[in-house]
Amino acid sequence: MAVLWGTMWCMVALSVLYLLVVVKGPSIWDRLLAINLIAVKVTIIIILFASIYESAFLLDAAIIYTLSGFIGTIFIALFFSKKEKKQKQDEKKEGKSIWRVY
Amino acid sequence: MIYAILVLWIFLAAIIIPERRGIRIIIYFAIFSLVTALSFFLLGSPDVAMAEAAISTFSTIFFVICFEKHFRLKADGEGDPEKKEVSKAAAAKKYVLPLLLIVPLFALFIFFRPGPEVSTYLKDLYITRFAQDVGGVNAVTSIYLAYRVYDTLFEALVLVIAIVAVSHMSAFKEMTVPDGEHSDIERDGLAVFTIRIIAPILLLFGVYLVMNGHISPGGGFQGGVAVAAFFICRYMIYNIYDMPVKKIIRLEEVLFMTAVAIAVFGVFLGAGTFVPLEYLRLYQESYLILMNILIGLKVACACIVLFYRFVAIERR
Amino acid sequence: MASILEIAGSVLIAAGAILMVLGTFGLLKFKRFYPRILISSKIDTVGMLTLLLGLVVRHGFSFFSAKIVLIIVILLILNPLVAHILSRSAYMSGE
Amino acid sequence: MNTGILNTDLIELICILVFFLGFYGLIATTNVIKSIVFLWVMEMAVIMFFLSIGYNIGIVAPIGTDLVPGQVADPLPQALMITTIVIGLAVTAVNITMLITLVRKHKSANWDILRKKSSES
Repeated sequence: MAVLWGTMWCMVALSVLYLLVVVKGPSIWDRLLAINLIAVKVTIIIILFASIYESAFLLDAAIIYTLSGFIGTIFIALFFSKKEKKQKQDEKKEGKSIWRVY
Repeated sequence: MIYAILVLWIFLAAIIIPERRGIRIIIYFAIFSLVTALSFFLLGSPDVAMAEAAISTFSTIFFVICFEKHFRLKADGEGDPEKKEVSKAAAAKKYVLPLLLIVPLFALFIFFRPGPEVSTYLKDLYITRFAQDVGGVNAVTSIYLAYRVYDTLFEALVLVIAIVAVSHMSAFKEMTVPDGEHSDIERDGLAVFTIRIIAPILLLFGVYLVMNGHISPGGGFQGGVAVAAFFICRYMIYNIYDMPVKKIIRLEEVLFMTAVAIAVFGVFLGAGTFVPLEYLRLYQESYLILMNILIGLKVACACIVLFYRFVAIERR
Repeated sequence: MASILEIAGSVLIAAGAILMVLGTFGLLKFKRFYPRILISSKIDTVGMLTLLLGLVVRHGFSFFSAKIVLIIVILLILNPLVAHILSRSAYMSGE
Repeated sequence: MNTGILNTDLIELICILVFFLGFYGLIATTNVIKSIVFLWVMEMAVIMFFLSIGYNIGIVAPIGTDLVPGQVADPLPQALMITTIVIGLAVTAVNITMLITLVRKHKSANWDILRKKSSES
């Protein structure tokens, strides 16, 4: 039991470290990567919690986390790749850097 | 444990306030939804956590589409806007004046918050009696399908009204488009192959949540949103422009009317009054499963229509 | 008192947690995106797999373990997918 | 720490704090999209407040055949909050549609510019 609680606290600490990457990360892709890492950590916390209380039905929440979490990440990635590409083309065309709102 | 997560939660809510760049707001919002769902789970309510985890996907996608639209329109609207220098007095007026309003309100709320004595009469009643009154194992599903079924029905009505409002507020009047933007990973063979494996699992899991709502966490709302998330996967690898949207809206209205009829029928034919005792269990279980399926299909239809509206029509 | 399965499971869980911590150290040490995505696969796949296999060993042959195996399969499919799409989008946008 | 009073109290304070953080963000920002994000934040704080009523360390989900009222979470707020979350999605969708229509018309999502332009026309 102590191992499970210790691993849970370890996961929380790791999430805080990934949050540092989200806040500081130089490019937007580092941030998206850190979102994915935090999602997996949250899933593992839920699984450990269900394991401590010995209840199999709590694992349904973990499954829906894994299944629906990736859709948001992929959507943000697609949107941002298109946007970055367009901005780079515009900068090349005009020969100067455009003011970046995003 | 819960306090560590809640401190993280406060930090994530506070970090959005000074942020000016849209994509970072979306990213912080996504993590905020994740942490919120985790703390719901740790507070002992997996049903709400599942609903939040599934629905935050949809709201994230809506925000992404909103930012994309804003970016494009602004790009061809104003040329290159200069970052305006605001004077110190204007900034102080903008940031300090709300603070002067907020802090007294906050103090009032802290001062007059309800005391620690919480009445547990209703909780004890529901927990001890729901198994024989309604049947089922999941107390939450039993409450929102039997004791509080009219709340649930009005919530379903709100979704219908939301679809009407969305199509009324929009700049476009048409409900369907023949073709539009496709997603980028359609030509990426590896991703298409993998999502083809995942998407049926998602659909199957949504159906499992709906059908098993009365004996495990889940139910109509969560399962319906998971079924609707299947159609996001379909958009990513194929397209959604061949979907019969008008038929889906019609189906949603019919499902809503059926749910209302069954709820009224269930109230007037109350369990145990007319049904013989040996069939009571069967009656209760079939009522729960039927209502879950109806509400799940209804929520799935509503989410699909909203997603179609945003991706196909508002995005043009 | 504790059975041999429980001890083996605990050892596997601790190993998975240690692998994750080491991977996070690497993630914080590298500053560019492509090395980071290389490291992140170690955290997400190797560490996660060891940890969840430890849980399976700990619980023995039961319904709980079957569900964890389902989660392992889903995560094994999904994590490389997300890494692939992220690196592809980064490459296409000229990172 | 197992008295139940202190635990509930602290989570309540945290929820009120986050609610007012969201409220401050809602009225202090110039970006309409950010305002809608903070509307969602406020809603989550309200939901957390309702779910934390009667919270105790070691409480479990109200699922099972033989439940003891002292050891499980309160199921009534949970049943109401599920509907609240779905209503939040509907509210967000309607808000974003209105905003996109406005942005289409005025080419901006700034509160000040939108106010000026809509008072002119």
